[in-house]
Amino acid sequence: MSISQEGIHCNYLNEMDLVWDRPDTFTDTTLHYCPGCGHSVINRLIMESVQELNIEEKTIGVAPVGCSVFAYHYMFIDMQEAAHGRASAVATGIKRILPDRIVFSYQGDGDLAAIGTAETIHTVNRGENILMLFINNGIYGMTGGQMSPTTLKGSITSTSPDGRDYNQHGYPLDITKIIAQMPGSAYVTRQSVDSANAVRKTKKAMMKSLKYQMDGGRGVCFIEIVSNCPSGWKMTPTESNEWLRNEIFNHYELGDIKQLPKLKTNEI
Amino acid sequence: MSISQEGIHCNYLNEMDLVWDRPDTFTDTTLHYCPGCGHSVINRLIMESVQELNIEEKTIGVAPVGCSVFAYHYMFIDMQEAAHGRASAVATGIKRILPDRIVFSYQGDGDLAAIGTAETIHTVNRGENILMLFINNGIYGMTGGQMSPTTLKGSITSTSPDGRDYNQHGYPLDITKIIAQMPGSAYVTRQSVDSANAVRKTKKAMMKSLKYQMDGGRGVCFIEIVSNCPSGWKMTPTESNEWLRNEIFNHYELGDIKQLPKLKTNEI
Amino acid sequence: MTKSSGHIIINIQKCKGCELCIIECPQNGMALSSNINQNGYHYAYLAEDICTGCTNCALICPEAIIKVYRKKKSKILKQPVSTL
Amino acid sequence: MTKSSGHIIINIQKCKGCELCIIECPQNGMALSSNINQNGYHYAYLAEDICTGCTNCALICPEAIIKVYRKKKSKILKQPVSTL
Amino acid sequence: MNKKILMKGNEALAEAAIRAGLKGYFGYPITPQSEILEYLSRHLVGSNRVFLQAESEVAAINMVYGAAGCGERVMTSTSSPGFSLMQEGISYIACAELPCLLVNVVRGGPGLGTIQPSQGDYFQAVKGGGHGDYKLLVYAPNSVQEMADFVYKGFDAADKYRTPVLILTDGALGQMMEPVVFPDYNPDNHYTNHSAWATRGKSKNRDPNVITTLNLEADAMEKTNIHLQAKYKSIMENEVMFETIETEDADFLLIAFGLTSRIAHKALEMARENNIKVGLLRPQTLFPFPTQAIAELAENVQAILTIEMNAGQMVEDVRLAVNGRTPVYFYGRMGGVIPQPNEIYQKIKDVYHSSSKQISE
Amino acid sequence: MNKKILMKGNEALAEAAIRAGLKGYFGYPITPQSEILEYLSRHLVGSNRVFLQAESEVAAINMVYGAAGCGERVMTSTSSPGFSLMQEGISYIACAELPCLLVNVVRGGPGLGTIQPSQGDYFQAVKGGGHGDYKLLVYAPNSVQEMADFVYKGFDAADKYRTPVLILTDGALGQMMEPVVFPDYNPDNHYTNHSAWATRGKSKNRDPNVITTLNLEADAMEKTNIHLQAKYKSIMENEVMFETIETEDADFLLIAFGLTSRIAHKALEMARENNIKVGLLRPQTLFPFPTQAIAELAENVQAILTIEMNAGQMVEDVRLAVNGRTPVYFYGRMGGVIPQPNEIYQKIKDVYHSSSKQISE
Amino acid sequence: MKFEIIIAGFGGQGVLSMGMSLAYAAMIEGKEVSWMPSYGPEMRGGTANCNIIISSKPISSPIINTFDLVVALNQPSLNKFEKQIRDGGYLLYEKDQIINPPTITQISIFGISATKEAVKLENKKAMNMVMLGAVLAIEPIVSVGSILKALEKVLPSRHHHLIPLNKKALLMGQKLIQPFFGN
Amino acid sequence: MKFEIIIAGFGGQGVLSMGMSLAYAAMIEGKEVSWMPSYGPEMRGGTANCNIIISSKPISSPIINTFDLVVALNQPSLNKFEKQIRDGGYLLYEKDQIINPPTITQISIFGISATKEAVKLENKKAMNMVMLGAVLAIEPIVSVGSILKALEKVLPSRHHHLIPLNKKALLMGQKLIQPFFGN
Ligand SMILES: Cc1ncc(C[n+]2csc(CCOP(=O)(O)OP(=O)(O)O)c2C)c(N)n1
Ligand SMILES: Cc1ncc(C[n+]2csc(CCOP(=O)(O)OP(=O)(O)O)c2C)c(N)n1
Ligand code: SF4
Ligand code: SF4
Ligand code: SF4
Ligand code: SF4
Ligand code: SF4
Ligand code: SF4
Ligand SMILES: [Mg+2]
Ligand SMILES: [Mg+2]
Repeated sequence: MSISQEGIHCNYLNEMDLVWDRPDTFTDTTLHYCPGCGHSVINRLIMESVQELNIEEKTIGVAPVGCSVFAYHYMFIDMQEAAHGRASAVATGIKRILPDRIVFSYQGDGDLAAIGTAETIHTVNRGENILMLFINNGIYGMTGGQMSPTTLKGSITSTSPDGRDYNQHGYPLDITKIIAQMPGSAYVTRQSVDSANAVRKTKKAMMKSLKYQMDGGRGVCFIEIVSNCPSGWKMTPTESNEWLRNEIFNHYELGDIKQLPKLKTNEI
Repeated sequence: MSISQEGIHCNYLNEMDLVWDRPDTFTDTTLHYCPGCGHSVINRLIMESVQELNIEEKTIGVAPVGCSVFAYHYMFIDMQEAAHGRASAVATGIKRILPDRIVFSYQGDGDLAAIGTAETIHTVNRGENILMLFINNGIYGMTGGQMSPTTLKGSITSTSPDGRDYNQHGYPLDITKIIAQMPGSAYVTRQSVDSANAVRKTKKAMMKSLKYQMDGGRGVCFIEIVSNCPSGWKMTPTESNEWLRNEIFNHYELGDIKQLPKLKTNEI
Repeated sequence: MTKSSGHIIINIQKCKGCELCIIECPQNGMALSSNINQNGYHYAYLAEDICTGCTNCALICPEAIIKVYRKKKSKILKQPVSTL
Repeated sequence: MTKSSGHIIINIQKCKGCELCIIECPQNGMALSSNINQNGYHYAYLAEDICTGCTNCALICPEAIIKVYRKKKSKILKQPVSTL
Repeated sequence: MNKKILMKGNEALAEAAIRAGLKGYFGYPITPQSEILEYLSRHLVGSNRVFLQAESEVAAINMVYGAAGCGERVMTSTSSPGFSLMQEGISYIACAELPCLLVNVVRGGPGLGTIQPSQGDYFQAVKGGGHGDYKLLVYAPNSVQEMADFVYKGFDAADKYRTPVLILTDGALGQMMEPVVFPDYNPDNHYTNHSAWATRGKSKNRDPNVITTLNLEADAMEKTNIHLQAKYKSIMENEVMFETIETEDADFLLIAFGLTSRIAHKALEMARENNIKVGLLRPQTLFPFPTQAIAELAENVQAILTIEMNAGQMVEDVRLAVNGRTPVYFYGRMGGVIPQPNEIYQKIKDVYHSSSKQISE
Repeated sequence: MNKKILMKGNEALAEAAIRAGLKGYFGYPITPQSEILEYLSRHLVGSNRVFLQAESEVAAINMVYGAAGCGERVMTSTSSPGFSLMQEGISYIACAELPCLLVNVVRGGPGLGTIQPSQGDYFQAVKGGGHGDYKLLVYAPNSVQEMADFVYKGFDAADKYRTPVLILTDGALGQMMEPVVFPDYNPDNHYTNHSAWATRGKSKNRDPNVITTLNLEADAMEKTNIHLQAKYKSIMENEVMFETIETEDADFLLIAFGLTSRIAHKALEMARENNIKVGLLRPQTLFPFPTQAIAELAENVQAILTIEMNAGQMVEDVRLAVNGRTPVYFYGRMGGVIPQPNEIYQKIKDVYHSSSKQISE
Repeated sequence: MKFEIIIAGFGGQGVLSMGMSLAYAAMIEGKEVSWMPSYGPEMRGGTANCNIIISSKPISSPIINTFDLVVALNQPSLNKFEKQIRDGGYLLYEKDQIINPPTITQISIFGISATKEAVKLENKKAMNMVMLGAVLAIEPIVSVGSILKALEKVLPSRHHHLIPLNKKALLMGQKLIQPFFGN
Repeated sequence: MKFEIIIAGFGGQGVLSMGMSLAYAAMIEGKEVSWMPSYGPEMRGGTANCNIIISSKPISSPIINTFDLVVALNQPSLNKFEKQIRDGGYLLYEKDQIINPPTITQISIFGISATKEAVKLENKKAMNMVMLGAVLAIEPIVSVGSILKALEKVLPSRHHHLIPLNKKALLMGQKLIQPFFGN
């Protein structure tokens, strides 16, 4: 019964170059993420970057609970699963013990900007030499779509049934801006993965950050990726990406917020 | 044996006005603070302000553990003693339940800027209608002089025996600056109590903040008071105040950081 | 039998039918099948022979299940190819 | 017997001898006693009859134990006096 | 008569809290209890009622501290990892004697574990948990109906003893729907005026009220502890609740609480059908524990089998109650697995035969 | 012979940790254990050794998780309220089977309490604490010498069983100075190569190592639990440590741990002088508990008196061990108060007379 | 009398409310009921299920591993639950969502095109009611009337105007089963 | 033999190191010792104390409430501890720090001006060693020689050059006690 292809067929594949394929460091396991979820893309991008830089053997990833809790099923490297909110503390423990390894954390907005706020701020304040990936989908995806600190005004979630209201729930927390102004951050950027071009830019930011860490650069590299949650937002994947472009990016503007300092030893 | 006075004596006291005396809301109990400690002055100032505004009966204070843990012995108002770091969460609980009461928290730098960082950021982010007093003496006074997040570079403490070093310990955390940039804060100022004039200014800031809250103003009023810890710093009180002026204020510049918004209903 | 300069192969059993590739294809060459795969998802496929091998669809595909081929011979690249 | 326009009274048994008032007196009128109080602290006192009642010493005193008097009659103020 | 409604355990609990006069809820999402938050975010509205999603469980429990210190009915709810994070705050609340309702919808641990139902937090709820000597009054419902009923009981007891009360339940009871009837309950008739000690602003005719847990002098701190222990003693004397099923003629006793007790009940039926005279005792309060009742039953049964969804926790309290009077056996499943009636029945048969052998030997 | 040095308990513990090959310390100040931090901030220096003052106890325990996951010898220390905050992290560490050393220098609780010595965290250490079924291997020193000795034992056991080990001590033992001798110990001879499971970077010839505590499927999570329980069983079989004093001819048995055992010892001397044949059993490990030894002694004594600085916690484990064989009494002081030898002696006399009356009746 | 059933499918297919309607109807008819959803990270992957127990006696465990009837609305659900049907039990599935039809024996199997029927009723969402009608045709656990009463409770009042449509769907479902018995 | 002593005063008066020197010396002489400081928020208020137990047998409780000897270096310490001296015990205090001298009986009382003597030695900080000399004159628990050996351990090596000065202070303290026994 197994259908293998539909549509255009090509007999000349051997005359063509394979110019894109799933990276080896990204396992064959079927991703558990919902259809169209940005997590999948970001999971892959960090593995692509690790592989291109040839650091699979020295990279340790940390993912806490959140939709990406199973990231270690897909990332073919050593990984630690952290308690909710504590990924950056766990990453600190690893990096301090093994300073020549490359360490990254992978955290959601509930994780990094709510329960883990203290760990986030202090990891940055200490200037730990790690990469922090911040997947901001403005919602608690894992637990079924509750309001998060980054949820925008008016958004209806399962715990803000009448929409987020500044008086009751407070303001969308711009943790990335806070991090950018702290001396412990080396590089702070806000990216997305809602289009192929955005994907390219995000990967570039990851490559830059990892290289910086490989070269012994000091301080946290921080990449926020403003992403979607089709299930939590109750939208189709396509709608969710449009919503990102039409609403969310107006509030969370994309682009570099703090430029990577040039390393004296080694220009990246 | 009891000596009662020494030096100049005055027979005409009845022809004079008593122009300054200990406020009634500030109990007669001998303060447990070390000689010359700024906590004593700040404890008194907030009680002076409460008394002048005639809000003793509707003010509830929250002080967590830290040298000021006994503040409730001196402040003749209803008070709650909070767990380390959680004063602003406790204050939130109170203010939300009793929105017409005047609520303030009184927190040290270890409390507000280390263990309580998440609570601090989110209390401000929610724009709770409270006054937060932040007594920044750059050290853990209560526990015997350990390094705090606000300790300056090079400072020797009992856990930074070779002085604070950015590589190992990170940077002095400017939490007040962070708070000022958040929309949930209404008024943010940095003051001190190292001179009579500074004391006057600090009190003015307290009065302003309390009036704003009385008038239903929205958002956190945040007063950092850069203060001394003669014992922890291993200095005389006089030396400690000079150290403040010569070293600390250069890093933590005094003055208003965010102006109080004018209330539409009622000009303060 | 393709005449165009590029081609893609989708592991359709793993497709979740999110349609992001379809939106992202600058050639508008892709479409969603009316059939479903073993997981019950309608899957994407290359519907028109106009692929240029631009990799957009592969980059956006959350499931990382699109292989992209390009005709013009380039020097052999190690896998995976940098997208920088 | 004071001739000056102000005067202070210190609750010396509660003084901790921190000397902050002494530093803060614009008239340089205060000094630290060579005697100690019941808690073993050398205490501050008004040493010279030049007090103006400026309240500086009272404001800085951590123990809040300095009463300040001023000669020039003012309207009666409720306690405590605003320092604004 | 009040209507039967089909409701989720979590929602029935939340609805009961509202009907019991809940003034403030502070909590944080976690499966399998998020419906409590979600329900209250929709329905705990109106003047002077507060629903607040905190930034963490640590913040939530400390908001409860502040709010309970104002003398109003307040609560939080969470599941296992979140309950661990609350332990410091709970120790503070118990020491400061603040009435409030806590809910732990337990899931399989340790660590992140599963989100499936478990009773692995019994010890944490009943013995350890936070630092120092304190107790929570712990109710263990076994149906959606009791998820609601124990909320009323809980608030009333919290008020009466000025103590935090815990409802220890599990993911299955929280998630499942069953019919529930809400009793008539007018919170005004249960109102306890806490203004004598609560911090609501110091009125002219009294000294300040202070909520604190600090006593630097050990002697004073011991007094606080003696006071707390006396309170716990009075709770032990007055608040024990349990249910017995067919214990009159039983020569074999099952003991189980919460969800497990329902499965044990089924096993009991299977055993009775096969002429094994099994009875069931179900503690409805875990602290205070029905020690006396168990001690008495222990005199008349050949053996006791305790069934839990953990590695054996309540069984220690059973053994302490039995104090050697009769053998106590244990059967448990862990990590989110729910024992099946036939497993328990099998275990009953095993133990029954070996224990009657023992006795005849 | 190694030199006798006069040292604080906290400092002796810290020094022993360094000599045991400590690679990383993560902690937060709190009285009465801050000397551990302070000592290590001065002495845990040099390449590949990390001293880090964390922003909180929650951060500290999670840094320990990360660092222990790299397979190195790491530790944290705190006192009661801080230990409560660590409970979630400890549950994770136990579940992920990460070897590490935890230290709780207990003070009087609950809440903020006092900073005076206490044993009020026994339950938290031995039973409850965090969520789910897990155990810590718990050592209870009673002298500055043991504060050092148990660090070596602790690290070795942590490595051997891949489990978190707790030293449960108190403010008095932490603060006091006594002579201490550091044994010869070369960490290299004790080195356990953890690279088979630790996350140190995936070498070519193996699959990734993953540190996790998650198992969404209840069946898988139960397997994790069964594995943990088997480990705890093996610990119970192999690691029990206790000391007995004059138990051979005793017809009255004292049981006490830590600081209390020293005071009980003094009371024992007073009783012996007055011809009451008292013996003392001191558990040096609290989990595993010397159940067997107590059960055996219980056969031969008229009564047992348990002494603790709490409201009665270890006494439950004593009762479980005794299982009704002989009466078990309890004497405790709370909130930071240390019982005096003569109080205990008085209690011995009271119980002794009433229990010998009982027996003669 | 005791009937244990599981309904499983994608998140958007109305799995949970289908189960709820059934449970509510049984409660209205005076039976003991319990309804237990799969819970937790059900969002990811998009699958959902719930089991319902309907009994004349109090219900012990609300979580069950074998069923009298499995309703599978997609392929993964069918794969997962088909083996948990008791001998003599039933499997009902949405035909057009399934490419690998069931292979097990010892049970009765019903495949129907409920979605297509719902589309005919001009409301694709009514698919779950078509399936529920089919359930009642297989085993008349409750009456259609009770389901309609239950819908008044389960549906928010802004959707009450859809009840007539749902009734049609229920009847349609019942009809789709008739041919199986006709054989 | 067992001797229990508490030393109490302001933070800066060298209370803790005085006790430590005594304890170390006793250990050197082969005795069992324990030293226990007041701990915790001792900073605030500026008072500090430590108790030392010296015994020929193992020491049970390191925390004690009654003492053979109280050394009070300021008024609050004297007020706090004078009542905890055993009958027949001793009270030693720094005379110039005390305005309300002790009133209790049943014990022997020694007030000396140790600070003044230390000032004469041109090191005010040596006051604690003057007091320690006095202690040894009251009860020769350990020898001055052992104290000097102990100081080599207790003092950081950069302060070892002060040992001769400390020796002078110790001897001075012993001398100050002589008149009391002369009576
Ligand atoms: C201590 C604790 N509290 C709560 C939870 C429940 N929980 C799991 S993930 C999560 C938040 C998920 O949101 P986010 O971090 O934004 O990740 P996303 O799923 O959106 O990617 C929560 C609250 C938990 N596992 N542990
Ligand atoms: C959970 C917890 N951790 C640690 C402590 C110990 N502790 C008490 S106060 C304090 C910090 C004091 O510093 P700060 O907040 O700056 O106040 P200060 O004493 O300097 O005024 C600490 C760490 C505690 N009581 N509770
Ligand atoms: S719930 Fe949201 S964030 Fe989580 S996998 Fe689904 S779409 Fe992604
Ligand atoms: S320790 Fe420092 S902050 Fe605390 S009371 Fe003394 S001087 Fe003030
Ligand atoms: S490679 Fe480019 S052109 Fe070809 S199908 Fe994909 S997106 Fe379209
Ligand atoms: S992007 Fe991938 S998963 Fe989505 S429709 Fe295209 S091929 Fe399928
Ligand atoms: S009131 Fe002013 S002038 Fe008078 S003593 Fe005080 S500071 Fe000096
Ligand atoms: S400021 Fe106050 S405490 Fe300090 S010396 Fe002057 S009077 Fe005394
Ligand atoms: Mg999110
Ligand atoms: Mg401070």
